[in-house]
Amino acid sequence: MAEITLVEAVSMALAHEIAHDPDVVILGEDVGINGGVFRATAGLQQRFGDDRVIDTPLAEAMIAGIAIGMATQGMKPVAEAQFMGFIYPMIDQIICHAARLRNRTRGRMSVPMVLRAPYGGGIHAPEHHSESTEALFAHMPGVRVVIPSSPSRAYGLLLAAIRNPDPVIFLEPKRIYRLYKEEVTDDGEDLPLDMCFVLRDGGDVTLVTWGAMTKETLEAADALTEQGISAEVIDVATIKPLDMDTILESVKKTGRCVIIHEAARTCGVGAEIAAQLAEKGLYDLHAPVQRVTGYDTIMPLYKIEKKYMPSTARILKAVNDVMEMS
Amino acid sequence: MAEITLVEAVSMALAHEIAHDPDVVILGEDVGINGGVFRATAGLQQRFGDDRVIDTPLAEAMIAGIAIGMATQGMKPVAEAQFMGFIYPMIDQIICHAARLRNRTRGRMSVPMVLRAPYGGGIHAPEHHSESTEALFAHMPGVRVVIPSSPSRAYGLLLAAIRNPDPVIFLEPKRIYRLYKEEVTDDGEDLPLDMCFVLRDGGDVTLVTWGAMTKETLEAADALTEQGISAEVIDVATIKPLDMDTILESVKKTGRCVIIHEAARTCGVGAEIAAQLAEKGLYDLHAPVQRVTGYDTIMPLYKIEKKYMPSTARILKAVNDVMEMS
Amino acid sequence: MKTIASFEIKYYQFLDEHGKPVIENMPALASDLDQLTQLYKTMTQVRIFDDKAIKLQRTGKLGTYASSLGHEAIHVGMGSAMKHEDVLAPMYREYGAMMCRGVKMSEILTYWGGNEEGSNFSGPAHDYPICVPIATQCMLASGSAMAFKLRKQPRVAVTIVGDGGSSKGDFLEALNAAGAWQLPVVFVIANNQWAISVPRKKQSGAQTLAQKGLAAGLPSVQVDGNDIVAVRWAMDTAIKRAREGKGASVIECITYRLSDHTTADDASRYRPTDEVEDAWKLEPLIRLKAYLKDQGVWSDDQQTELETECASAVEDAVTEYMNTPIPAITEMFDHMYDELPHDLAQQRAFALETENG
Amino acid sequence: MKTIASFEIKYYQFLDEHGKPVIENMPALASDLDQLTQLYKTMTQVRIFDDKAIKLQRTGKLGTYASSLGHEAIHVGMGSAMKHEDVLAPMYREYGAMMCRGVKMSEILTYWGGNEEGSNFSGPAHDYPICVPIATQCMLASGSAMAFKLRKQPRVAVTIVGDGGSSKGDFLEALNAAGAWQLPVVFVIANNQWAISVPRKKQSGAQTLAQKGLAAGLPSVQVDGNDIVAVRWAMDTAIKRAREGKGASVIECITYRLSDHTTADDASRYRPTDEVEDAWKLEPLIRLKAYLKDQGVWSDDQQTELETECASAVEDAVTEYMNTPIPAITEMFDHMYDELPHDLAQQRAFALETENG
Ligand SMILES: Cc1ncc(C[n+]2csc(CCOP(=O)(O)OP(=O)(O)O)c2C)c(N)n1
Ligand SMILES: Cc1ncc(C[n+]2csc(CCOP(=O)(O)OP(=O)(O)O)c2C)c(N)n1
Ligand SMILES: [Mg+2]
Ligand SMILES: [Mg+2]
Repeated sequence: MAEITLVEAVSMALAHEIAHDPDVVILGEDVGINGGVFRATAGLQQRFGDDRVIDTPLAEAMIAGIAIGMATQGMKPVAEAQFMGFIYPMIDQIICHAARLRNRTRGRMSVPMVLRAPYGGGIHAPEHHSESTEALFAHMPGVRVVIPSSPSRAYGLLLAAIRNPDPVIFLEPKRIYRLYKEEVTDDGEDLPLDMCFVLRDGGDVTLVTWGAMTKETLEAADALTEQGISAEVIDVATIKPLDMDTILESVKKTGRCVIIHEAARTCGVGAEIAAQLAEKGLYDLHAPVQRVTGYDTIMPLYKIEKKYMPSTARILKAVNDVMEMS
Repeated sequence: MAEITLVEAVSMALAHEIAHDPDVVILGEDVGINGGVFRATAGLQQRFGDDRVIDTPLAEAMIAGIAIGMATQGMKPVAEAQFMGFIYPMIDQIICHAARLRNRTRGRMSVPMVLRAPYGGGIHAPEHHSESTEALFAHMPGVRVVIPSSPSRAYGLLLAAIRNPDPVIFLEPKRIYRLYKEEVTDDGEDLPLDMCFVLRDGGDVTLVTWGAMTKETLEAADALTEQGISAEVIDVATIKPLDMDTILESVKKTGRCVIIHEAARTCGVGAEIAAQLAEKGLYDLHAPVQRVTGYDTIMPLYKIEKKYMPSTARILKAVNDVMEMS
Repeated sequence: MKTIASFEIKYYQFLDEHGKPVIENMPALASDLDQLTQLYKTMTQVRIFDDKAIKLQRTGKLGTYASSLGHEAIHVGMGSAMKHEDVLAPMYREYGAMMCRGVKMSEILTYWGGNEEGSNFSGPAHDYPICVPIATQCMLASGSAMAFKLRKQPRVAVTIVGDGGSSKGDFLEALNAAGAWQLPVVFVIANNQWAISVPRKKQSGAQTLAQKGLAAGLPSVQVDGNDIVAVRWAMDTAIKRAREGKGASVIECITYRLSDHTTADDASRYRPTDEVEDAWKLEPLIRLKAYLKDQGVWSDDQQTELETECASAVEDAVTEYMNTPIPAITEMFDHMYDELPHDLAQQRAFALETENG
Repeated sequence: MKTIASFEIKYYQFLDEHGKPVIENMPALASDLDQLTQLYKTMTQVRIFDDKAIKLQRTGKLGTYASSLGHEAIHVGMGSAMKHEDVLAPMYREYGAMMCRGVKMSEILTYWGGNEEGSNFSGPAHDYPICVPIATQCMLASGSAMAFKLRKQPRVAVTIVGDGGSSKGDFLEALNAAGAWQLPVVFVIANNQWAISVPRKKQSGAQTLAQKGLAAGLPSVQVDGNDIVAVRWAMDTAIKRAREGKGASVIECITYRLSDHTTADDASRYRPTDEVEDAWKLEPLIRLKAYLKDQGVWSDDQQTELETECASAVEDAVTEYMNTPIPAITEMFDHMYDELPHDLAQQRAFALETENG
């Protein structure tokens, strides 16, 4: 039992699976001796060899394609996009093959791969290093999309992702990679890939979020407690498939819902959640749904990136708005 | 004044602009002597020369990149993805450069390009030829997304797209390329790029759709008239930016909304519309919003592709459902 | 100034258009008349199949179909050079290769008949199905080869792109990966001079397409793709090299797309008929038959008999195809994931409920 | 079997590491001592700027920064060979090139200081800003060149990728486009041996990176990227060729990334210090200074004076940078589109309203 950060939990899960399953292989740019630009694969090549932890040439489409090729031949590659901003050349291979080969062959082939990428802003990184485009993947039939928000969930969800026989896009909220430590046992226990996590129970309003925004959302929940408002906080965690039942149940209880995400607003995952509330939870809603999101702009360079990101204050404002309405 | 089909209206707009603006250039696979696989550029190379209508090597990322390069140097390229299923290698250049160069340079550079692609299913085409992934583009800050649904709107919207100083993704509903003819005057009049079209007025329910699904939606509206239900039909047309005002106004009147699209359901553009209804139209809604959409599956090969597509019957069922609820 | 690297692209042809040997020291295959006869039979089978498929399409019994007419030496050359445990990553018209691998003609028809079941075929379970997005299959081949290399299996991946596909980043990145990791993969370029309406010379300023392999440090050759002896010689050499752990190769096969691009295309719009007529003189069956006749192992009677046999096999395939049941609506959902997620399960139930209006 | 194409990659060096001419017939630039002195001054300016930028980063006054240390001959060689009307499509560390084009040091700092205003620079309005996604800029260069060609303008696009970037499809597709259309573009490969922690030999099985140009049928050479005479010679040749309508070229410049990849990187984790020490012996300033001294046009006094001048110019740039106002929140919205769409206008209003909590 060790106190570890989220990024260390990622490493721990990778090490666990690579040690226990000879089919698991890690590949990506700088994942080897350098241990990844965020140290997520630190020490793994040294420990498991360079045929298990493989530095690739610089070509993202190729990384995805090679991983899919390996996966269809029975291996379980865990590929890395160095930043989510560099994941786009992989989309073609993901849509055309990772997401389709099982269906295309009526189950004869499958693509048990994971594509990991650090995502999100707020770390003063250069352009293209702050993307939150999980919604693009959530719209792709045939993949799963998972975003952990704590060390223990990172560990359990990543294990599940690697073990899952279908392609999983595993997005790591790099802003909270080292935010805090948590005790995580390296027991090989995975977590379900189709369930939200209720991080805090509450009766007045439901706050739905994922990834690094859990930080501001929990902070907002704390502040609300002081105002006498009891907020239920849900970490969606498995963006696709989406566990709407848990969210609907919560809204049934609270009658109010604020959805928080860092991604651009239009057609973000928040839209899908709000849409399902309008479809299945309409009669439970006592107030309009609110989304607190990034703007439909390019994440600014770091001087004002903070102004792009949904803040605790913006969450509080939205909650106060919905509390006033009825 | 000629009666022309939607695809002919596309050709007419292209010809008009190429004749009137020396900066306009068409490029893509088979757009030249072959006139495009759907004949959208038929005769244009013969008429305007092969330095205005340019066959490219087979490389979609390159087509996008070349177009962006040309656009930033002041030309107005109209690039074609032969089918939307082959647009994905272009996404990286679209996100990284087309959508960003203006903002990145604080307006010093701009990317006045159009990316045309035939989209949608229902024509018994091979795999990857039936995609409806407009939502991916709707989530990208910095681009516009436009989908015409009639010959005259195709003409006016395409002119506007070419003239617009920012990148426009122009998706053509190929299932209705030749569905019917309409009188379209080649008068060079463009249409606004931020407005829905109300195709039919009605007071009982609002049907929101775009592209080829306008066909089934209008059919449903006809059938509803016979049932004594008066449906307002809105063609969104400009997916991004979305003209929510028109939709909200309609729902204020009708109290009911059914959104119809061919794309996969989860995180489709329908989600954004439903979400905004949950945010801004909640108190107007007399019944839950309903989405009639493609499934979160791969569009099947043609033997059963019809079963994937939202049918008039499915639209009617959804409308009847919301009419029953209150 | 010094020269630090030099390269040559060599061209190989063994049987000329009349089936005459062009050199004295012919490859071993030229004297293995049993095998050559067998290859000829397969090529003929493919040709007769192809002809039938086009007729089925014209009469509304098949969807859009991509003909393999003229490519038989390349496809059969590729497929016949492989072992069962090797992997084929085809594009969309390599029926000859697929048939060598055990895919049934009825399965190919089922695929083009708009039914995914056609890709759940009788060929090796590890072979890739038909791939529509150009050149993306090259990545799958390099990825498979990576798996073989890591597992130290003496297996080889074989893939193919067209002259058009050779312009695409996927092909070029896959080559680079194969070179960087010395992967057991063979890249065949079927240069049939056209990518739909775009002629070879517009695809690239490269004198040969073979030289694309040089960018990745791969041995690269050009062969007469209408000469199966040349195709097989190059394939055998490249596969051996790959199997021995010496890495990847590129083989550009020169041929001609004798048909329209697909049944949805009308090539007369963009290419001169005399070019097509000239190309017919070079096509691969004529010369192989002439060679076999010259060698005294083939006769007109045998030809007639073969054609009858092939036609009857095709008829059986058509019957089987026509009897293939239309997929149930549930098929759309049931192969999306190993385990159907709850949201999709709801959609499946809804689809079943509403499928008839 | 016949040879149908043959290629050579030649290597050019004119000044050795000690600044001694390696051949007798040196390029004209070697005797243009005024210009060489000017180039040396610019290279020195870049080096001193670079050093300061890293210090600013270390003291929290600048964000992540990508050093150009060791690349000065390539960058200044590129930039100085271009005309104003040409177009530069850089990657992210070509300050030497950008400065030759008129971009101010303060603007480069503003960019790395997290402010887009740095890309609204004093260089030509048609030049591209810094490009982070590897190799994507190559497409922009080919696209610009396409515009020049269509408009029959005698203008040239110049772009650069690293050894890492040369593996990427974007680069390879851009080369192919340039070859297919014979575009006026020059592709420079800055082979500095490392792509972050991935060494050159893992990027590709190709003996040289120059030969990637062969895949596109382009004239391709390798030069000593620490020898500005060689870089300029190759650039001048390639630009002339392009300007005359003869098409594109590839120039691989061999150098070494003397610094960490960026200030966010720690290269000691993955590469041996003696390799770096060896590379220092080859760096581009030493040899050019030695040559100028040998030619009697440079002295230690001039060196001291130059360093003082450069340092003071850098100080001015830093002051200007530090005084650059922080962008208003509205800047985030106002350059997204030519005309702010209504939905974004609402978001803008909301952002203004809520920006302070
Ligand atoms: C990525 C992609 N772009 C476009 C297409 C449409 N398309 C199908 S085949 C083809 C031409 C292919 O030419 P080539 O690679 O030479 O192969 P051939 O058909 O001649 O065998 C095109 C453009 C596609 N299938 N995939
Ligand atoms: C498409 C893409 N993938 C990954 C990265 C992250 N990254 C930044 S620089 C770099 C290495 C580049 O190496 P090279 O091309 O040799 O250029 P150098 O930095 O050595 O000048 C990587 C992987 C990126 N910026 N873009
Ligand atoms: Mg071809
Ligand atoms: Mg490098």
